[in-house]
Amino acid sequence: MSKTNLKDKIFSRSFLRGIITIVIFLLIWEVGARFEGWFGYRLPWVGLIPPPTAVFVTWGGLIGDPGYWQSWYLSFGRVLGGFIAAMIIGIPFGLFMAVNRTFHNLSFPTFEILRPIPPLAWVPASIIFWPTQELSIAFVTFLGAFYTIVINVLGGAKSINKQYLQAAQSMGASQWDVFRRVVFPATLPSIVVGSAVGMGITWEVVVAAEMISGGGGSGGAGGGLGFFIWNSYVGGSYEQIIVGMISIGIAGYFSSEMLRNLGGLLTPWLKTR
Amino acid sequence: MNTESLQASEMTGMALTMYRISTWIKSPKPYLMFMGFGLMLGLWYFTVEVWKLPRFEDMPGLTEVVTEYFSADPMYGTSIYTPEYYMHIGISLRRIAYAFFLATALGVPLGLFLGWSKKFREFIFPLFELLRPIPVLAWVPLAIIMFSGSETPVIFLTFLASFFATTLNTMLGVESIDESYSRAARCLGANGWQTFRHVIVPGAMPYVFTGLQISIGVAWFSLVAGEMVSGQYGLGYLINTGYIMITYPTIVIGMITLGVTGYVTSALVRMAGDFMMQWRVRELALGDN
Amino acid sequence: MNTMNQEAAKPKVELRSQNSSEIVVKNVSKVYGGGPFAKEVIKDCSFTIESNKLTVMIGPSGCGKSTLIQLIAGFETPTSGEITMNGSPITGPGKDRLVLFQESALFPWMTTYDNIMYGPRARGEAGKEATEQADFLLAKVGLEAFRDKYPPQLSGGMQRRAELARAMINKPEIMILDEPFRGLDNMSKELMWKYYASLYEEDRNTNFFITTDIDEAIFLADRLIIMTNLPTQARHVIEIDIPRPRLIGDISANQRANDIKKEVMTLLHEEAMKSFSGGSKAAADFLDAYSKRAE
Amino acid sequence: MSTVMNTDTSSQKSAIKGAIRIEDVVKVYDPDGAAVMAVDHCSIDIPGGEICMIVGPSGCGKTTLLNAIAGFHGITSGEIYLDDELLCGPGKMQAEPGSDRIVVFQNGALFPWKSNLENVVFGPMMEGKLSKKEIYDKALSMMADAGLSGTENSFPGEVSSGLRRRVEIVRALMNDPKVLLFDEPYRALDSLTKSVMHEALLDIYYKNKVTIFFITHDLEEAIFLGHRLIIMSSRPCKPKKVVEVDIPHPRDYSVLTSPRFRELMEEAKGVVHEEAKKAFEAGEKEG
Repeated sequence: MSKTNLKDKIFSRSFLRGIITIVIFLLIWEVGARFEGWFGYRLPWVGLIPPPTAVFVTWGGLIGDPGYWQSWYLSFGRVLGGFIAAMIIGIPFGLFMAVNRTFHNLSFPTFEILRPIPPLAWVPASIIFWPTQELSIAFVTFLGAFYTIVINVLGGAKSINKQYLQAAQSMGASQWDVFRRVVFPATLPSIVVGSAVGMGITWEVVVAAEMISGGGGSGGAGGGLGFFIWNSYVGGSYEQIIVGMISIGIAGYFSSEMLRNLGGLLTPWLKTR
Repeated sequence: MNTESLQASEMTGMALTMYRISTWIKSPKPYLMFMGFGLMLGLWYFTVEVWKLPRFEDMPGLTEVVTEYFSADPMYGTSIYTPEYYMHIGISLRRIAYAFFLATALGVPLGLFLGWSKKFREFIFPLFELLRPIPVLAWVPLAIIMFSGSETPVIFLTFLASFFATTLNTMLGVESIDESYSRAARCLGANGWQTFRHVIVPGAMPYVFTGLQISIGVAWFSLVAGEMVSGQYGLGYLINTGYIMITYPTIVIGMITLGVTGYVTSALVRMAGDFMMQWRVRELALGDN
Repeated sequence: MNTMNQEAAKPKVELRSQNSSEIVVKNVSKVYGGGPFAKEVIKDCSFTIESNKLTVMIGPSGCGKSTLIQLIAGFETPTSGEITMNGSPITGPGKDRLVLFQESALFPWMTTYDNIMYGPRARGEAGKEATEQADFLLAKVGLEAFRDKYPPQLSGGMQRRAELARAMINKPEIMILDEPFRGLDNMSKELMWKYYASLYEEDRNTNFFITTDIDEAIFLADRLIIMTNLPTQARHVIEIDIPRPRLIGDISANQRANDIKKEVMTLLHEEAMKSFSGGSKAAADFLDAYSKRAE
Repeated sequence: MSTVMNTDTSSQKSAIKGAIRIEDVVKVYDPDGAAVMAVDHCSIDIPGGEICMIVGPSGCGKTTLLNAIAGFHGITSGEIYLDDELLCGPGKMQAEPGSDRIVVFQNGALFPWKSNLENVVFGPMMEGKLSKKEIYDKALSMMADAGLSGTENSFPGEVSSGLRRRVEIVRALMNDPKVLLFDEPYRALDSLTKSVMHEALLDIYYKNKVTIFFITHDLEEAIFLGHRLIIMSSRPCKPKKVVEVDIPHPRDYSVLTSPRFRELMEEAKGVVHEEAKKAFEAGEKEG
């Protein structure tokens, strides 16, 4: 973007409008939280939580604390572990179901029966099954992303324009070549969408899994942003709860955006519209 | 020209379904489907109860769960005969109903306005996008602090998950309505409000219902977590106590029930959608004419 | 046999396939579904696509022409009857019969050049000769400037020319085109008519062209096959003996062309009247169109 | 059924409404900073009740001109008048969409969620000038008139594209507009159905005497329908040649093979092809 309209973008009317609402939101939060101190009457809901300024101060304090960054690192590790496993298993599974009719009729009904079970319902079973807590959280994270990736890949591969396949076959392409240079690239955009959404879900799951298993009385190393939030709650430091929430929000947003950009690189032809 | 759809379009509803069932039976699909189920259950049965593989042996076995689930006086107190089982289901469904309808009542209008008026979107959407990435479950401690009792936090969490999904999908729906519809309405003399009522709302309906399907799924997702962490009753709680009290078959019973109720509720949403949008149902049945 | 005019500079690239091939469709029927819901799309249809001729098939929209292409290209098999090419029955798709579909089937994720090279690469024949032919064809269809562009960056007419090049590199014995110019605006359509006709006249490969547009049919065809409405049959064959190369202007001026046009219209109209009871929406639309015109 | 000329003299005497005057209009788009001129000092004078055909290569800015008249977006400079009343010009760069200028869109804009009849009554119901009963009676008679009786209660998605097109024209006429703006309405139809749509349009035109501003790239369609042809240059569009079509109305299909028709085709074709070639070479994407 050329220099001039970058500047316009920043100070453009729409951008400013967004800022105004956010500032008003923070003001309401600040006044609402401090209301009891200033006027003695505690407002419902907002009165019970710490004001943004206190949250920022606590956050400042935490920046130096390695424990805080350690929970980032642990959560990221679990998310990536579960997510990459979901990609490695989910994408071929989805593609093979789309390409091979019998495999689809064999496995898709079973997949559809298991899908409505929310991933977090697997936490207790996963804790029993897997030896370490790390593995049990990673398994649940894997499940969270797996369903989304498979559905998107299957949908994408199924909706390929039939004539691409017919054109390729009639030019003497082998099954493998049709898969490698027609089916796979045509499904790539849906893989990117599926993984971006899947990534979002892994963050949802990891937080809960860390909370439930960490806070669920099983003790153990715990760790991770989910545990950090739960621990702050148990420890009574409410400012840290909100710091934890914002941190996970940033981490989730950042990883999904990174995936979308990576996706953009893999599918240059989409940008030429 | 897809001859399959040409053929489908010329048959009445009933004959069409009969025809589809007859071809389904003749095709290998049902047999492969049951083979798939058999494979899954077989694996579960063999790994846990017959081969007793490491890690698998402490899991509840297939026969153990089935006998528990269908026995008149179950060892661990939960089976299709015990009233607590239905109480848990009832409470979970009630929470889902509250949260889902509240999220729809607030989310759909907000989504419609966000999609319809550019000014409104410029003000509100950035804040919405700031809060959306925060995982719903990260709100658990805050929900417990903000809301007294154990019922409201769980409903709040389920509501939040649904609300974000519904609003976003409705907004995207309004934006993908073909611009020529609202232009045609303006040409025909409709003012802004009339165009909103006669073009934007009906035009966005298909997208709203896709959004609602996602939102009911996400609602179950957060309800379970909420119930596990802070609920007194409900299926999530049932599963969690199953773990804490080492009554493992109850965990699996809880999971199966969640699967079924989740499937049924999203099917209900789909049916409501078809009912509300007759024009779409009849158009799709006719294939791509 | 016209002598191909050699461009001295360009390497002589043998585009014309060695033998001239012919397709015979004999009493072919195609039925979809079964029992009470059986739908007969093609009934006892026989015609020949003569070698080294541009055979055009015309029929009302929705009359099963595309199904015939699926059968000839080998993507589907006839319920009864037989389709043979140079005597041997057609069993499946092959590079000897390449199809240009109504919507462009260029791979959007490949550049124009990679699209053209797809055939040779898929068959493992991507040697020096293939790349040379690809460059020659790129120049021939006038798309050198768009060599590394993606299909969405090309206009409708250009995408069609790129697809022609992608098919021609495989030296098909028979080119099959299913209403390829339908989506183009009229200007590009007429330009593509002239372009395609000159391409055909250069190597006189066997071509099989499907359309609903009568002017397009008369301008392009050596032989015109008129099809009935559902279930489809070859109703009548007209030899278009207008000398080549033809000019678009003289299609309306040339008396012979006008007579053919009237004859084709009356035949297509008769077909529509007969099958209106069939009730298919496409037929109803078609007949509605005709009944207004006939009076 | 030869179309009988509507000799209702009363509509002749009343001031012929729907005269459009486009004076020196320029439209410059500004997608992310690169100013792209779509319309370049275009001036067209269309008398009321005339069928004016705008012919030009795809992507040359014809639709931009139509959108400016309809009021969907503004113009950069120049003026547009409707019956000497300023639609848009200095001070008011964008016209107000209104039921005096109704657009028939390229891909059709019947509301799929309303039945054909509900679509047709939509305009008057919104304006609320007539009573509900009057509106429905008028709608039913106009639909019967256009050969659409029997399709009132089906949804647009259930009828053929040719039929949908006619319902949309009837919907437009329900508001008694001064001008009908057509944006290549018959582009997707196969050539046979298209020829009958032309006759149906003329049929409706003879009964309603409304000004028609019709965009197309199909020269045959333009000459068959139009009183006058304005041939536009490739982007940015500017009137390049005006062809008067002096074939008398009412016209039916035999006109297409008449010698006068072919002369007009030759006259217009040279210019049109020249512009199309320029657009074709410049890799102009579909309009």
